[in-house]
Amino acid sequence: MRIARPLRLLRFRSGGLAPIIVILAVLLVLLTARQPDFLSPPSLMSFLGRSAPVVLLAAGQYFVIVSGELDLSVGSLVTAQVVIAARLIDGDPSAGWPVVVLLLAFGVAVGLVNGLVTTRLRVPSFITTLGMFLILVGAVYLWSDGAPKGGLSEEFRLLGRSAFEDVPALGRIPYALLLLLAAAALALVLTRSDFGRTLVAVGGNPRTAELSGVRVWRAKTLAFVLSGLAATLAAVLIGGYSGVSFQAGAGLEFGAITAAVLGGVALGGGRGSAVGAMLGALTLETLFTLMNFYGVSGALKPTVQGAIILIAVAAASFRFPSR
Amino acid sequence: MSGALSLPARRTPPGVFVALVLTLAIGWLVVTLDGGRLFSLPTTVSLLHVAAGLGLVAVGQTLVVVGGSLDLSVAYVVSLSTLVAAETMAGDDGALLPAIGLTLAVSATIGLVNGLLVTTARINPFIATVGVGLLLKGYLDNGYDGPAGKTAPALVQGLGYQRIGPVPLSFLLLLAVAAAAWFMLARTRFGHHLIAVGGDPELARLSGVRSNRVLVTAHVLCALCAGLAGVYLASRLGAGAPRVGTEGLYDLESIAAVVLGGTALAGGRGGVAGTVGGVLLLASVDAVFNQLEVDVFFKQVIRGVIIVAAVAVHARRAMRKAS
Amino acid sequence: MTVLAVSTLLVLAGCATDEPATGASGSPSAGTGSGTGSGTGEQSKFFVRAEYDEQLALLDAAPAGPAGKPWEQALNPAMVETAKFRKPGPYKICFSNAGLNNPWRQVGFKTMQAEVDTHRGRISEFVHVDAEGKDQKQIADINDLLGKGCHALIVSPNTTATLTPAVEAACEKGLPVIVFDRGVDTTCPVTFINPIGGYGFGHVAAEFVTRKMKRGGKVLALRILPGVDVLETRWSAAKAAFDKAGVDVVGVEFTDGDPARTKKIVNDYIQRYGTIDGVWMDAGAVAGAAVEAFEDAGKPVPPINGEDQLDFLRLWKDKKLTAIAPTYPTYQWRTPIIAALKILDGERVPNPWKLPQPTITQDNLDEYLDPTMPPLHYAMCGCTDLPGYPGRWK
Amino acid sequence: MSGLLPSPLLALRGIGKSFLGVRVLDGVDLQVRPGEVHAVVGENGAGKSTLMKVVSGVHQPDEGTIEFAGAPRTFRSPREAQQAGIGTVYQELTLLPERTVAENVWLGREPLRRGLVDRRAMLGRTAELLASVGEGSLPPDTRVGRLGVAQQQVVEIVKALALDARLLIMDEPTAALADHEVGQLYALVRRLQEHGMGVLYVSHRLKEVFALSSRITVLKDGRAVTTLDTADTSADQLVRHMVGRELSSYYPDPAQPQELGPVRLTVRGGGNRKLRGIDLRLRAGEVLGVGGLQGSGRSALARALFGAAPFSTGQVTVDGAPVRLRSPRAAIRAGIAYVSEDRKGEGIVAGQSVLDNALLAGRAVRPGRLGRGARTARVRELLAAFELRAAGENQEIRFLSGGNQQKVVLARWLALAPRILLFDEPTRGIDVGAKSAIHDLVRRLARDGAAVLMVSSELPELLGMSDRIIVMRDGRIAGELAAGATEEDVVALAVGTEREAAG
Repeated sequence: MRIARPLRLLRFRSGGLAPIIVILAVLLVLLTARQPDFLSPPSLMSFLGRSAPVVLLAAGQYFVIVSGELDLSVGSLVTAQVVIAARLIDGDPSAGWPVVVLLLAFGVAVGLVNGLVTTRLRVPSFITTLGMFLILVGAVYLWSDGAPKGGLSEEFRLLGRSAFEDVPALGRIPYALLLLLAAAALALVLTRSDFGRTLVAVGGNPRTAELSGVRVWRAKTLAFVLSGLAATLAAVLIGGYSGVSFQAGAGLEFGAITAAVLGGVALGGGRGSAVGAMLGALTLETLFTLMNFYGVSGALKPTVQGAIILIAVAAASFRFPSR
Repeated sequence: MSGALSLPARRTPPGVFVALVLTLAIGWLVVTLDGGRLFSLPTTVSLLHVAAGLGLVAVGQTLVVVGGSLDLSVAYVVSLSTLVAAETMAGDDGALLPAIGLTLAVSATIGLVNGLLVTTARINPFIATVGVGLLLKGYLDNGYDGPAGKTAPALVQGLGYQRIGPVPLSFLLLLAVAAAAWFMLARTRFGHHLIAVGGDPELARLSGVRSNRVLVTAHVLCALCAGLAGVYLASRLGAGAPRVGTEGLYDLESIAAVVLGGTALAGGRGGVAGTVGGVLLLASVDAVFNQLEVDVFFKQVIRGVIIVAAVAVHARRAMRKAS
Repeated sequence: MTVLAVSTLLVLAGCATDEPATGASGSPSAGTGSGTGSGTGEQSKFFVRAEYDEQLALLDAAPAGPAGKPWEQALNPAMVETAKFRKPGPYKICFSNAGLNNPWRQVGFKTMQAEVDTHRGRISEFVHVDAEGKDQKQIADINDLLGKGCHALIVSPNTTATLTPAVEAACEKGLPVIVFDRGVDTTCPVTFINPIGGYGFGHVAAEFVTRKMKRGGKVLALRILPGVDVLETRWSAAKAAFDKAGVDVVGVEFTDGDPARTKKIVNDYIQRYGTIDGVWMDAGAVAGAAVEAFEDAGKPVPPINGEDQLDFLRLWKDKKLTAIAPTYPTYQWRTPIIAALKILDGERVPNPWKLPQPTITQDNLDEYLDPTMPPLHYAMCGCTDLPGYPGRWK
Repeated sequence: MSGLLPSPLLALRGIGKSFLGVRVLDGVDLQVRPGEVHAVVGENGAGKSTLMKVVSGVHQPDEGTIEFAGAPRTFRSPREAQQAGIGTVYQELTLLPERTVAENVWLGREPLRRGLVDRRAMLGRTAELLASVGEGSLPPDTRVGRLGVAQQQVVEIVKALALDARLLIMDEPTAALADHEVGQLYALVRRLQEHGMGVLYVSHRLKEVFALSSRITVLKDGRAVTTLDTADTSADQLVRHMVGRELSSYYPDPAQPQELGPVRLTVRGGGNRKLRGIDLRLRAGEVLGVGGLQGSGRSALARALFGAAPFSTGQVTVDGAPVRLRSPRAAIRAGIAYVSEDRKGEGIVAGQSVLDNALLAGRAVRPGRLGRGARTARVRELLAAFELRAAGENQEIRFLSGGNQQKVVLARWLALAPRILLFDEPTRGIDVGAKSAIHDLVRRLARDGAAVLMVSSELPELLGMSDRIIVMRDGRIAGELAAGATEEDVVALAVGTEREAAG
């Protein structure tokens, strides 16, 4: 089975990895055609490093989507986390780690609320997390009345900004990339674990799962918690990469969801893979870079992005008819 | 047979109206204690104007949601419509009707595209409409660097500012459109089929309903409503505004209004009356907080809470009846 | 340069007063698609040559009014009668605000509130309604305020063209209307208050970058988002300047004010062109991110402009950047209150009330750089003498 | 032989259909005459349902011709088939719980007046139709969600009748019905027959087939093996044609007294919204049958014992120790397993692999414990023991036949070695061959010391399998019968002396 699974992902119909790999490959070819040195270790490394947050979010979103739900609050959570971090740290180097722990706790808390409201109060997750989105944004503005206060310490920002310098062959390896790899590995382990498989069942047919002894509410809530944690890590990286700002997380939720769907994760649950979701995110980031290199006018970028997404998803859904 | 013994045959009146009355009552009390007047003429007029804009969009949104779909591109359709209308009119009353016609034609076309993507191309409505939204965003960002065109004065005086007592013409328009939509759902084949498709597309198909055609029509109607909202805003603003739709958060707010009105996000259950109630509720909350000069961000938090709470109540009722 | 400026000033001084309301906006019809230059693309529909020349002239004009209090000064003032608005105090002053959705407006509004506090005796009530950046809400808000028996109405429009009808409606009510920041397409308000404006900002920055940058260098222009008139004018002026100097603008990108996005864009441009020799920005929000992008890429930071936000000023000093910070001063939020009181006293006020728009340069950097204030505070707030400083702004 | 008779209503010639390269139908010929009830029988996966879907326009045949009312036809959609006069009653109920009876009946062809839906006509005609099938008491503006399964079934049929169909396709119409309700259905079908309507009748229940049909076509592996005149055919012959072997005895021997072990499960005064005053004892080694009409509380009892719709009152003990079965999880922990009557909705996760489905419960209840390897191995053994027919353990379960899906569900439970098993209609929609396999399995489990409670609406199964039978009525245990009871005994208890309407 351990060997069978990746094969299956390619062989079986929906949620396969084949389409996203193809798309990503095509984009990379186009990219290198325009910018031959893009795939050279240093630039590739920094590309992967800066893409880490979005990929993390996509992985987190995978767990929520595959369990049949949706998390629209991650973007606002990222913003909230960055702003909170800035205010708590306020340039104090020593505050770094304690604050990170605190952020993780907050991320878990938000995930818990999302999960419990969705599962216990039976509020569609679209609404739950939309509400959470409004609440978080509002609260964070309220708390810092309109402008982020304090600032992040260089120490805190290391994780998102710095790298192991002069590594043989690769040149530099961003810490962000390492964190990403660790998280990705963890996500993979999770998807193959009992929990991971059960979660898919929950998304596929909650009734059956319930009657087989699965605590559906618990599984889904855990999924939201994972998403919250992913958002927190993303926030730490983004804050590190580019500092504090209310824009830090703007629109990331749509990015993450789109990435997951691009990667073959079926909205509605029960199908898809974390790997797919992460590749989807990487694809979107590649597209973004591609447009910079091809000098697509800033204003036209959304159009290109939208077109690519529609075409890709349509193509996928044609090759893999979804029931 | 999950549904066995659930809700009674008679539709229960949407609880949203109860909430609306309570909000207004409490709001009136608080505002009065605060030394203000909630139902002063200007305040009422403002309230109804806010409701009219959102309402037109939300009524359209109701149709797609009842059909089990979703339209997140409405915000951009609204913006585009204001521009098409205002630019075609160019301040000339003669061009009024052609302009409105063109506007509606354009928005209908967008709706058609949405519908086809969702049905024929089998793209999940969330992704499909977000994608189309991006296409439009690009067009707007690229083509417009600010308000353009000039609305025909007749329209401004009429739809924009004309009112009968405290009731603006635009609100009457909303009521008319809502009534039409209600009538459509209750008394036309299309309506019956739409609800069926929302309840179970395959089942509808087996019963000989042309599911795709129905859903496409719903999307066209939704876009038309957004187009109308655009015309109204153009009449209000005296010009076309490329960002008015997104500034107004019409995409998410309309969905919020729909679910506040008790329409199931999953489709197959709900109605326009509730939506209008939901819109009025949101508008009233706005008005009350305006009178109290409550901080916007706090207001946003409250909104988030209200939306989630309201839907939780709906879910609770449904559950109690189901179990 | 100055000669030309002065002469144009003389020519334009007169007609400048006739069309005040078209302040920072201008109407689309007036758009003149002046020649497209290297990579800068089409000229904005909002570019109004007359406006442009006028503002450039004002840059060198000498302000009238109390020294050291730029928020009470005016450039080439043309006074208007306000006797008919004289009323006994205390007053109820109402303010329809476009929004508080960015640090600039936050700092500004705090400044305005502080200004109100200094007149507690004369202002009995100050009503503030926030339109949350929604045109249609602001229209409703204004209409709503008209029913509250305000003695004066201050409006900071969310969008120029679209708010015009509402403001006209307000004027018809007979109460004094004061517009600031963005203008409206009508002359009915008693006065329109704003600093020199976007053209000046954009021009100063572009002119600086062009001058400091190595000949024939590549410039990257970073904009927040399209469709905001204030920002559009800044860019169109910069474009004009760059085109005139034949500067090679390799890219014009929108950052949505998102630092991460900004770093990625700058990063990619550095990689694509090997090096970028100058960075122009229409707002300071992401200046820090842009600078970092160069550092992270191990490149020297080229001549760059920011705004008077402290994080940038700090960066500028610490990293010893070649930089300049044109401003769109937040002290303009004090003026409407002052104007309102003058008008209600029947005193004459300038219309348009053009406030000076200082630029922070290497020479005067230190006097604006207050290390104790938060990073997103605007140095040009003119608020140091107001009650509650600095606590209120922290 | 049928060639001599007047032109057939429906004539299929050489119908062939494949899915993903798998040949599901292969050169099927079949004729239905006006006023004929033509039964189609065959094991699951024989292609019955596919054939019906071809006729009703859901699928289009790859080859062959459909002739209806003398003219060759091609139905590109159910709508076209309906317009031609072919109505269908599907295996699963196809009604919208949120909509009224009338709205469901007329869905897709609502009567119009001046372009608008004519509410009055809709309700009126629905009432007539309901009356014509002896359900006049059922108000047409009731929301279907409030109806019991049997009534929903009636609505299904009325829905098909509303087409003035000339051919009615009934795919397992009695699947959801209790035996006495089946009686009503017979009467209904005969009435249709008299009106010269042709009926294409698919069923696993040979009893019905013999009771209703004039001819029987046997499908096997997508081919029409033969068409027999019901009159001169015996059950054994038919079964032989279907499975290609003689069926010795339908049911395994009941338990001998000495095989009965200690009491595993007791309920005292159990009750909830659907049940009242339930007292029962379940011994190791016995199969306790539960009979009763649809909605009498049969299934409710099983679900209560499994914690899916828990008892709100009363005490339950397992092996003497009091337990609180508040959730399926709790029940499973107490060693109870439950096989639902609704396999599609509650038994499988359609999109997951056979293995994932079989491992579901184990993963949920005993994660980590008895190492994953061992757990998987155990499940593999079971699947092998059941001779599961699948393309591999990684095939998605939705591609399996009903019988094989049921085997996977059983494997899921047996992997947990439960001591108490609750079966709700374990053989619903399962072909004769797999049926007896499952019967044997149930009995074997009992022999191995499990206590089995089996709900069945099929009287022969109930009587044949049970060591003891309790009959439910109105949420109560109406009475208990020892082995050897007759169908009449059961029905008497189920219906009660005073004959109430079903429901």
